[in-house]
Amino acid sequence: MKATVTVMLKPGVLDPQGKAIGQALAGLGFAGVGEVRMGKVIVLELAETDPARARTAAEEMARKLLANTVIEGFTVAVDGA
Amino acid sequence: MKATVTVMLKPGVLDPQGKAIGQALAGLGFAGVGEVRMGKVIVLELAETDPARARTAAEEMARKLLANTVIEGFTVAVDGA
Amino acid sequence: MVRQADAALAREFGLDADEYAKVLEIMGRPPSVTELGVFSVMWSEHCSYKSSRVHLKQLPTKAPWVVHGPGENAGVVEIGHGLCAVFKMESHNHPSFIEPYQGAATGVGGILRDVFTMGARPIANLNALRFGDPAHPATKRIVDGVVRGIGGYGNCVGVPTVGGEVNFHPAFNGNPLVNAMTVGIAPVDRIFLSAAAGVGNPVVYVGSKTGRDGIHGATMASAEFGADAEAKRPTVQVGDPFTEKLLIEACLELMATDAIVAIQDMGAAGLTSSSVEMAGKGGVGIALDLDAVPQRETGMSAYEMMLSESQERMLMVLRPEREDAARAIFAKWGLDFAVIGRITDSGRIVVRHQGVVEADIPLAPLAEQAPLYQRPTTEAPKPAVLAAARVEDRLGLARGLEVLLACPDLCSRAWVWEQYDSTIGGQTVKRPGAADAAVVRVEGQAMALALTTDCTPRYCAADPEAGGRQAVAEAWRNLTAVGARPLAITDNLNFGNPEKPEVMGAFAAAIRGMASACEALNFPVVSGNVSLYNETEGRAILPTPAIGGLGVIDDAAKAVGIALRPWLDLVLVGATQGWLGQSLWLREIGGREDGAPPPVDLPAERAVGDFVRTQILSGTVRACHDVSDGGLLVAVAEMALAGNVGARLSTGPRDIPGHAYWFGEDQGRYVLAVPDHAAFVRAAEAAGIPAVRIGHSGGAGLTVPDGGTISIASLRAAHERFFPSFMGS
Amino acid sequence: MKAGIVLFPGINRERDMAIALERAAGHAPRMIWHTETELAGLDLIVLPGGFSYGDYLRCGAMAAQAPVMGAVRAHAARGGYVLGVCNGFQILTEAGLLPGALLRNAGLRFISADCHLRVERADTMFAARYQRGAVFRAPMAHGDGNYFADAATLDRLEHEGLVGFRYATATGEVTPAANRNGSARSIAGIYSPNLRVLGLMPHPEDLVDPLLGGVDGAPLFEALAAA
Ligand SMILES: Nc1ncnc2c1ncn2[C@@H]1O[C@H](COP(=O)(O)OP(=O)(O)O)[C@@H](O)[C@H]1O
Ligand SMILES: [Mg+2]
Repeated sequence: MKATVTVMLKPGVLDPQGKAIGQALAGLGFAGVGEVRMGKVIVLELAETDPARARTAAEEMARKLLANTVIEGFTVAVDGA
Repeated sequence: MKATVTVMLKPGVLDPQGKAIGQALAGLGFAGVGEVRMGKVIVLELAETDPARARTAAEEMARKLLANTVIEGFTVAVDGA
Repeated sequence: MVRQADAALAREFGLDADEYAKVLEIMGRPPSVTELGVFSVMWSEHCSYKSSRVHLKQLPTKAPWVVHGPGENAGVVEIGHGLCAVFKMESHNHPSFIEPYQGAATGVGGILRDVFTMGARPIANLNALRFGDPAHPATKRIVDGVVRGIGGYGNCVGVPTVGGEVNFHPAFNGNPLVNAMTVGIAPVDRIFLSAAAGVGNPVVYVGSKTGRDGIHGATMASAEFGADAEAKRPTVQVGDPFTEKLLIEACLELMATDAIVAIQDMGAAGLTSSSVEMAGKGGVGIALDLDAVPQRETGMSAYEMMLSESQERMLMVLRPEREDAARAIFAKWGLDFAVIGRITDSGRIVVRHQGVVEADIPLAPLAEQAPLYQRPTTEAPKPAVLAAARVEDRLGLARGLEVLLACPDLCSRAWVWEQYDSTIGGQTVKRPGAADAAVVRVEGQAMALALTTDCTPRYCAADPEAGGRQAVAEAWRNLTAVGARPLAITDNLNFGNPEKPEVMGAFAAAIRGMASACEALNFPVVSGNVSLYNETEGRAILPTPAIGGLGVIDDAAKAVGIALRPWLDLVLVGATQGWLGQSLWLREIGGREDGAPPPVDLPAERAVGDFVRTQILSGTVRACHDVSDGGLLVAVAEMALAGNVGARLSTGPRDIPGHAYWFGEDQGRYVLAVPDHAAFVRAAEAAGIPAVRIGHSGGAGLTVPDGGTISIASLRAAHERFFPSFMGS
Repeated sequence: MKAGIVLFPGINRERDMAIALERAAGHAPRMIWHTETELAGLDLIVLPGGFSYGDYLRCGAMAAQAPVMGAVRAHAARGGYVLGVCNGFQILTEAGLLPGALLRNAGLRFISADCHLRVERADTMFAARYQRGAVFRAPMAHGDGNYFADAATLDRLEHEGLVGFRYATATGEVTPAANRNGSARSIAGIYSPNLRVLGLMPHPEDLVDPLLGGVDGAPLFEALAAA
């Protein structure tokens, strides 16, 4: 079972990478790009086959290691394949 | 309209970060974690209101800037909010 | 899709018809695909030096302090106190063009392994970089990726990056050069070599797992790029500096025991070249069982595993009774450790995979019958000497200086080196920008190493022999300028397609020039690397024999830098005739790139340098800077900027036009700052060395002899403008 | 004072730190492997600079979970001294021993250059050999040194006097230009409420030898040795 943890900086935390990307896109001539935020995505192959339990496990991994909740929030998606 | 570009290393390309995360999770006692891959996610606020055109624009941004297509692949999700 | 090995596949693998015929003769049967793969990488230009070997033989490689010259993973020279320095330079040009960040990063990783393989702890990195025209659309991205990659790897692995060079020229538009150098320290009696021995001894694989990275990278590094460069891309190797750091620590820990019989890093052509070289050098055989190789991907074939260029891996032959202790060390560091074979007495490499013999090749003919080419050479006629009096100066000295200091080839490199950790290790005595050579103390000792990389490609393009000589001389001069005793060099010979007679002619001439300088300066070559086929769509790079020089200064406290202090006399040591041919002034201000490059008078070079070094070590010199790109006025300005002190310069000799005197690039010269020029000039006269007072330091501006004054602040603004504005930060 | 330096895989400034400590104290610190769990007998635990675990997920994130960190936490809870420099500072924030986080440098590039630090308070064991308001030079070498905390936390740090060092000009002015990594309120180092845990981004340990360009960092280690 695959779990995808997406980690983004919390609103209010400055995201210089996102900002730099926004500027670079404008520099490349892309118009109409507003705010850009950049985050991380961690894709986990889990032995667990129960979606609910896989989600709980991934959430725990995110809390313990994958995200720093002082600055980051996370979402978990579980996808049985 | 919001576009989310997810950039992952191509299959077969070494992912030292994913590898290290996998080892750290095992060290923390999480069992049953197989391969771990880490990627980037870029969330773009676009002025564009047509989903198809927003997707095309985001794809072009990914090809031109957001992904390093020598080693990375990308997917685009568009979500009107 | 099991393909049969045949002449067509051989050609795809980079072997020509004659070479394939030789394979058939050695094997006595058609080879398997894996065997053909082994032949093709071992006989690639990169691994076999088939075009360059006949010329490399001319380089002097011996001196009493040389412990190991070319032929080992890195050169080894004795530096005293029972220690030696281990060093080498290597290119990662093609990979850095394809993927600048990872190409440069893995270049650093690879050269580090060459050095710690020999038992040395790496203490310094340098990098010699050549980029295309800043106006070319690809240049900025390549500069950004290469600099980030070098920093990303070196900073993480914890080895200070202390020096290097950066040039720009349109000839590098499609072929940037990334040459990385590593220097390490080891006890003289603890050097590890790669010759395998001991029939039955285990062959052990350590480090990262094997994937399908960079298969045929060595072959690709030996081929010219065409418009189809994209299609030729192998899987790009990604560097893992964290694993490299663990590998350094684990290997050095194991090297403190007596477990290792032989060790070799897996560089280009990975498992193939490491196992073939270890067994070949030891005159033994080797049997590998690929099922035991730690693998990152599933379903890899023998061919793929033998040719994989996955990074951060080493191959060792151990004493069998030490296998468990060794395994424990690698387990402690969290690294893979696998016995993948044995040493045999067969004289053959036998590779098994899933019960099938995939390769069985006699090692002696593989090495001895490797192709060796005496390629045709033609040498271009030497350019005519440009008479300085015939070149007009429209700008004047002050304005000319400002233009020169701002140009990409002379501007401040702080933007580059500030992305490299230069202080880690706590031994960096002279950081980038502080001196002509970086100075890194040997931990626990009073002595320090002096390190530099040098080459002036535009001189080499105009006259490869003079340019090769100049590159070696400049390295020697830069070491001398800090007070160090130059010991030896490593080189990285970057050229175009060797099948073109004019490229091969330049190669041969450059080596001739290098050899003459090495000979005259007693400055042997102890390691090096050749990178050919640096061409895109038929356009070759400027010939670039990059030189990495190493010297030693017994008392690090005596090293001097370039920073000027107030109220000192400035003395020019060495002879000046005002040589404008191929100078940066001629290019940037005169708008022309012609004339003969400045010649190096080797006996004078040595006499002047020996005198300067003696003066530095006697304590009479406060600052010293060699005169190189941009000439005398640029050298003084760089000293002023480094010390944040102005200077007032006196009028030069009447018989040389002012711009030729102040911007000419005559070789073998130094500017010294001394408290008492009279005593200094007397000492020089007594030694028969030309020395003349050219001014004195002090104040907040630089006053030039034709009357102009520029403030140090505006000079600095000009000097520091280019990189931040070009790179946008 | 008896000091120990924790070695996480990937740490690389442990020698620099050991040299600085030994130079000041006359004896070598104890080297502590990341799997050790017993730190009795030590007065000061140092988390040195480097790239623990490659800093591959987030700087310091994996090290903060290492077995030894339980013992470091217990040591801090007992009122023991802890110094985290660079990666060590990042580890302390990841472990929750200090508030806030260290984000990517504002310019998005690694910075290796000397900076100047203004001593915000000298009445701590670490800063005792400096004067309040004094300015000293220290090498920076980091890609993620941009100190961040929410406004309430920053206000609390200021209010409780827990800001130990700020980036400043050579003459002690706190300016945006002197704050190259973009840290909130130019913060380069912070203390725990009991002033016994210090996290500091630049490297005073690399400036303790006149031959290497100065001894600006020496007072910090002399104070530690004397305590
Ligand atoms: N790529 C680089 N990496 C680190 N330091 C560099 C690099 N390029 C130049 N430098 C440093 O910048 C300074 C000036 O370089 P350069 O002008 O090439 O010196 P020189 O002409 O005296 O040989 C030197 O200290 C050199 O080591
Ligand atoms: Mg020089």
